[in-house]
Amino acid sequence: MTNHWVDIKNTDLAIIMGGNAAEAHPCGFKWVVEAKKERKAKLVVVDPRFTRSAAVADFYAPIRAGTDIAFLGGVINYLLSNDKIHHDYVRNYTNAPFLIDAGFKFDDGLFSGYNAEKRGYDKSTWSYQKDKDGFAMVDMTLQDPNCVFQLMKKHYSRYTPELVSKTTGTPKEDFLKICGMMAETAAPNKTMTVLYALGWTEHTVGSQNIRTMAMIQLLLGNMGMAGGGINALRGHANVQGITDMCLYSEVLPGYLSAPTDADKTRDEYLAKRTPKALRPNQMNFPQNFPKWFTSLMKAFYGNAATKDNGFCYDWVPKKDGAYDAMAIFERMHQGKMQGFACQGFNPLASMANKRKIGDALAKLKYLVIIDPLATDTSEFWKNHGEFNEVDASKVQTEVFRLPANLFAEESGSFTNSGRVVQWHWKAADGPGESKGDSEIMAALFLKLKEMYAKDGGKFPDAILNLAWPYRQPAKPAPEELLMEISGKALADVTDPKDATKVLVKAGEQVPGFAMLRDDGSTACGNWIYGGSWSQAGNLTARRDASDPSGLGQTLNWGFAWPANRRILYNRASADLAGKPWDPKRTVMKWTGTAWGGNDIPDMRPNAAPEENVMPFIMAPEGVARLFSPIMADGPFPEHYEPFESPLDNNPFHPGNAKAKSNPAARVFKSDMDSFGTAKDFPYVATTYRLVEHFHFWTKHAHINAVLQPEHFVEIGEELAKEKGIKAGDKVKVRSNRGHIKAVAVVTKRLRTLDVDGKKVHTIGIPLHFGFKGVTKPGYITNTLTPFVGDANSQTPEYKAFLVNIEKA
Amino acid sequence: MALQSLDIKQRSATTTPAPSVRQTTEVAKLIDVSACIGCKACQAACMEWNDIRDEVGINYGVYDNPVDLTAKSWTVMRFAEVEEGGRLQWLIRKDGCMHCADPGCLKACPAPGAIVQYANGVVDFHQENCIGCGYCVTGCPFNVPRISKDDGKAYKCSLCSDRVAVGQAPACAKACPTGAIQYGSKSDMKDYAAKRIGDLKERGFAKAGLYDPAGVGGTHVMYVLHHADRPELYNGLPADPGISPLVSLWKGMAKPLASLALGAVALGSLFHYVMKGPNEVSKESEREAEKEESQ
Amino acid sequence: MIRDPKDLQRYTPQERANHWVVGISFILLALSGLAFFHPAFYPLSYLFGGGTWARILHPYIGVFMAFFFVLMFLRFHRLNVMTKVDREWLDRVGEMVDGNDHNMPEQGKYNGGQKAMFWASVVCMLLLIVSGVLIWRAQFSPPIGLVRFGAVVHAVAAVAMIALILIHAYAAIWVKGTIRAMWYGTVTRAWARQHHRAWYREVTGK
Amino acid sequence: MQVNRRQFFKICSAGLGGSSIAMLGYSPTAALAEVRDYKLARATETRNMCPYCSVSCGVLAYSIGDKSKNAKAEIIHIVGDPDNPVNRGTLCPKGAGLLDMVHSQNRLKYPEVREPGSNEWKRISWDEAIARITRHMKADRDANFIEKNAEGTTVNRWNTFGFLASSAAANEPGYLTSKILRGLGVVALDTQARI
Repeated sequence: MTNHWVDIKNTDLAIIMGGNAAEAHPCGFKWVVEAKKERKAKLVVVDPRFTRSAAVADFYAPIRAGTDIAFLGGVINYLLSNDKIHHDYVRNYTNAPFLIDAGFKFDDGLFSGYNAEKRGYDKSTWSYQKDKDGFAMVDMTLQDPNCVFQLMKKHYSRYTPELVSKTTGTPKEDFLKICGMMAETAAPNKTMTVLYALGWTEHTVGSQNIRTMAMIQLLLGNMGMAGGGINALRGHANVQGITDMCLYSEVLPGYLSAPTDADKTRDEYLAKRTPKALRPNQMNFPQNFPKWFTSLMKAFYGNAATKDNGFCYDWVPKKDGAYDAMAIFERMHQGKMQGFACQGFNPLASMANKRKIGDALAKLKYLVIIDPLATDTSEFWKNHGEFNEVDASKVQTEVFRLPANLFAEESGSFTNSGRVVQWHWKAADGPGESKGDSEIMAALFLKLKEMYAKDGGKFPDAILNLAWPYRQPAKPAPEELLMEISGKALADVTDPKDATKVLVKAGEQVPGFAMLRDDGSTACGNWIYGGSWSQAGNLTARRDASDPSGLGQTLNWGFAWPANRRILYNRASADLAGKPWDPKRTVMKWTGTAWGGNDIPDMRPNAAPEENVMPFIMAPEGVARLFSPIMADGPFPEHYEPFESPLDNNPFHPGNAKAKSNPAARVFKSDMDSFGTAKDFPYVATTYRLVEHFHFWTKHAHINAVLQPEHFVEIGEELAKEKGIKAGDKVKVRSNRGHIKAVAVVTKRLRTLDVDGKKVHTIGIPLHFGFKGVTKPGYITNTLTPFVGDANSQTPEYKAFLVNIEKA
Repeated sequence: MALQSLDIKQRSATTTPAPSVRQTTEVAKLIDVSACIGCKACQAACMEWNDIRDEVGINYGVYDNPVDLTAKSWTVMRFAEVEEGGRLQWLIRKDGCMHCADPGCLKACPAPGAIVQYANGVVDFHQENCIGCGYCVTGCPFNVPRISKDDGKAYKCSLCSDRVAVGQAPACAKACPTGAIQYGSKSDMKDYAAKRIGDLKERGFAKAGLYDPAGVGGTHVMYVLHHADRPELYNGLPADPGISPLVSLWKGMAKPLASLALGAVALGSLFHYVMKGPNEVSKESEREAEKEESQ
Repeated sequence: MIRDPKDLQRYTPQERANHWVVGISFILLALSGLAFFHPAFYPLSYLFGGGTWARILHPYIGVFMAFFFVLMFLRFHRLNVMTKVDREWLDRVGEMVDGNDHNMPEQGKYNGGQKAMFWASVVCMLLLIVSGVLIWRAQFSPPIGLVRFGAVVHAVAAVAMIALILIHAYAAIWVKGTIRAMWYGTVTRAWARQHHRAWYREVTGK
Repeated sequence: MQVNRRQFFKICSAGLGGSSIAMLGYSPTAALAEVRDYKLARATETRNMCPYCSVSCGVLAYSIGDKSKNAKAEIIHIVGDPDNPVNRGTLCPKGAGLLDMVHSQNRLKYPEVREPGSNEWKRISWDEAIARITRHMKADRDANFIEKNAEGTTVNRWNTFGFLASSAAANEPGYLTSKILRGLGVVALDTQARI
């Protein structure tokens, strides 16, 4: 979330699309209801299903799963052709005036530089024209045909309401009504908030779905504003924190891009990741990358990380390719993995194509499950009748199951979707012999360390020298760990302008990431959490809910990263002169000497407006990108069909088969055969959560099992009639990857859509059920889903695929 | 421990008035159906707080689960899909005890103290006094009480009388994530409802209104409805509920009249005996009989 | 026990047993039923071990009684067919109540009043059984409207029945020499001659 | 006559008489109207967070006992924290049912192993579990660790062991997991954030 949960109450219009906030995040959704009650705000829901969010919406429009870019591209076209944009904002705070390389082209669904063999783009033409100083060239009149604004206008001129309606199945008048409602928030003192979740990410165009809406928000001038922003409503309680800690292959804690084989030396590595400003006077905050990375190495390796050994740069494993979850299972399926551990993760149920996952796990030598619950994955080898048809005697994987504690049995901090880090305290011991995650990881590590110390082995250095300063080595305390994450000075940190002035004394916790240094004098486990445990103590444990601004900022409750900032890009809430666009909802303003207001400025505090330091400080441009050169599948989002589409071609590019689905999406060769066609599988399926359950956890909790006891699928009345299915019947749903059986819920809430002259039925399939749990034993929904991922994030396409249905 | 933690207004099967000199604030729960997303947090909170766990059922082809109130599910969400003018509305109503001012259950209950109405408006069942006859079910205009198969006693929403007694909101109201359940004094709830109804009218629901049916003397669980003119749209919420005339007859006039009638018969017999004397076999008859026998 | 050989046999041992089974059941039912009917009678439930036991036992006793009542009905219904003489007797019931039975028409084994009592109890019993089933929550759950109707019918029929039985019992007390018929099975010839002359003639041939 | 009258009283009035005795004081219990005791009155309150979605609602966990040495805390109630600015005491059905997650019958209570080809779990000690797992890991790592790639670049990676990390874990174990895995050279690392 660029903003935060409570801030939603400040909005004038809430759009829920690509998500179902009422159902997946009811307690956050309350702030939408609050905005409706207190601000007379409107709520609009666009979804393939009439969801629980839609139940309390002012307006609902149906959409075919996987066509959000067509819809939103149409909105962009509407805003531009009706001149409903926030001009000053667009001109000054986005890259609309930036001039793009003349070689940039878009031709029938493909951007310039496409390589069909590699399923990817050479992005060299997707770049700014630069002047002699290396700065990007701009045309502030926005008239140059090569400026982003004109290119964007041209790109989206194809997204006419007719074509949008034909592609999405959304009735044209519904589409236009929503365009009109959104357009109203182009007024400087009106904001719209966008609440999305996995309904946008879980597509082969997932990242671009979000980008399209981000562009709309920029055109309307809603970023950085109270009640605005683009808000990812994330899945797990601490998915934000774990993302920040970067438990994934391509980044190190604090989103520091991890080294690859191409980054032979530390210098090369740092040079590539330390950009130069693209416009004069910009903060270009990533220029601090070396400080963050060096401080991380000091936290990881302590005294072993020295200037002489490049702060252990070579100890950091280098990637030779993709190692995301899909890639890991593809490797496992190919027999390239020996061992695997799942910590509070149930991939058999939650990854796409369950059969492939089960087959892959069976090829492992050893599997370690660290979980509070008996997960489906932990019993992938066990025959559970029709729900998991395997022969245990043929599965040679050695499986360990280690009991972990739950939230109530440990102290520690969680980071919510609004980036607010909050501490919690242990209430009781876990059952039996269960242990905390830190303790389990420490036990594994210390045993390995002992073995390497005694017996030697491959490259023991990083293991033997991993900093382990914990008072009880077997039980690193959460307090010690958060202090390490937040960072401390190892030597006196002095003012760069005055070396005699000590800013932080050796041994003290740093007050924030600004104090981090690249000379080894600071250690910080995660720069964005810098200052969360300062000399003042554990700021995540603060519980002062006072809210003098009335905006819900509660700056003394917990700690929001970065720097306790609650609304990102908040400098953009004021005009060039520093005057708030909406004085009634002041987030940030220039007081004459400094930035002040009701948040921590996302700006150098003393950057006077005349210095022209632009609000998007994490971009070397200083402004937000309507044209993004870094996306894998195009600088402007384009509509592509889901990999399994009910249509024969992409209505936007009917003549180009290559542009039917995302030409840069992640597909493994071995999975090409696993896709089905509309001939055999005529219905669009989409998977989702229900409010009564949380993933595959609450099926183990009695109360939740009572509230939603059995697997079901939802179908519209028209399809039900065609198929002779009545509510309560058992039905069989098949995709090209397998089948499930479940109870049919027949509903008016799933409409048959008119798409490109074709009737398209949608089948909704909740995901929460499985063969382990207190709920009625059931199939795993992801038996059906395709193993194909987004071009940028590699997130699988759970939200749009093809199935067939019959009475079981 | 005090004999009672809340002032009592009425007790079942009790003919004398309860101590009623003290005036306590009437409380109410307001269910703003227009803000309800049917998430069932209220159901979960109710089970959790009241230490009841219903059986894990099955899916009946609807979202409603459990599909009806039970002795272990004191509240359930009822979902109704209503299509009007081409636009779909998903009307979701939290069903459960309405805590009527004139409670049919209490009226019907034959067991003294099994059903109590507190002065704050809460109608509570006391299972230790309940004999399990089910008359409360018969008496309820909203079909709410349920007899447990485990212990044969009647159960229903207590408005969390244990929480209310210490000044807390009922568990469902506390949990409700969208604020669709509000709790407070009945007059505050009516004010709040008026505000919500105003908002709904502005949003095009011309018939929005408060459901506080006079037929049962008003309720301490009220609804804000978008279509107050047609409460039956909300999964059969009765438009004009009241205690059934049959129940009123049975537990009203019938009781004294029948008791009197029986008393009259008994006393009538007694006085008849006293006044007319026994009907003995006459001497004549005895003689005649003897005579005839000897013939 | 030696009885007067001159006495007339009015009831067989089986008939007497059947009567008392029904009679005792009825008393238990009346006591427990009244406990639910009016708070003033609630303490009657303590005779059964408390309200819950009274609630549990009442319907089972009801079923038990219903069974034996049916037997009794089968035994006696032919004897209770109304005749012209019975109706004449009923027309003059006022005189009878007033203690003046001299002008009453000759009666068979049962007089018109007894027959009316018989049929009234049959009707009441039928209503009680059907309505009792309707309101037996522990076993049945018919539509709520029927339950409510059943509750009223059960209450009304029960009150009527209790009243009938009170009258029945009182009549037995009032008419001296009657109760022994149900204890010993016999009545004196004089009693039979006075109250049931036709029957008397029939059995004695006089 | 005498006998008959006595019988009448016995049958018709004895019952009523008996119940009069009951009415006069044989009444077994006074029918009290007492609400249930407020069950949290003496419970211990601990501030915690809901582990489900990313709203991260504040919760209060109530446990029996006062955390004294001889009292074993058992959580009896979990409810929204009214002070938390986001949820303000509310909870969704998942959060409101947290107690049943904590006490789920499917909680794991001790380490177990399923031997290759076996059809059942076998309880083992923590020591055995850690020893057996790390033996596998070390053998795997020593056999498959890549110090330098074909071009001679130091890469120090171990890509035959993969790890999916929990988004339900707190930041601290998350960070520690990240630190340990990078130290071991693990690159096949992902989290629920991806999906």
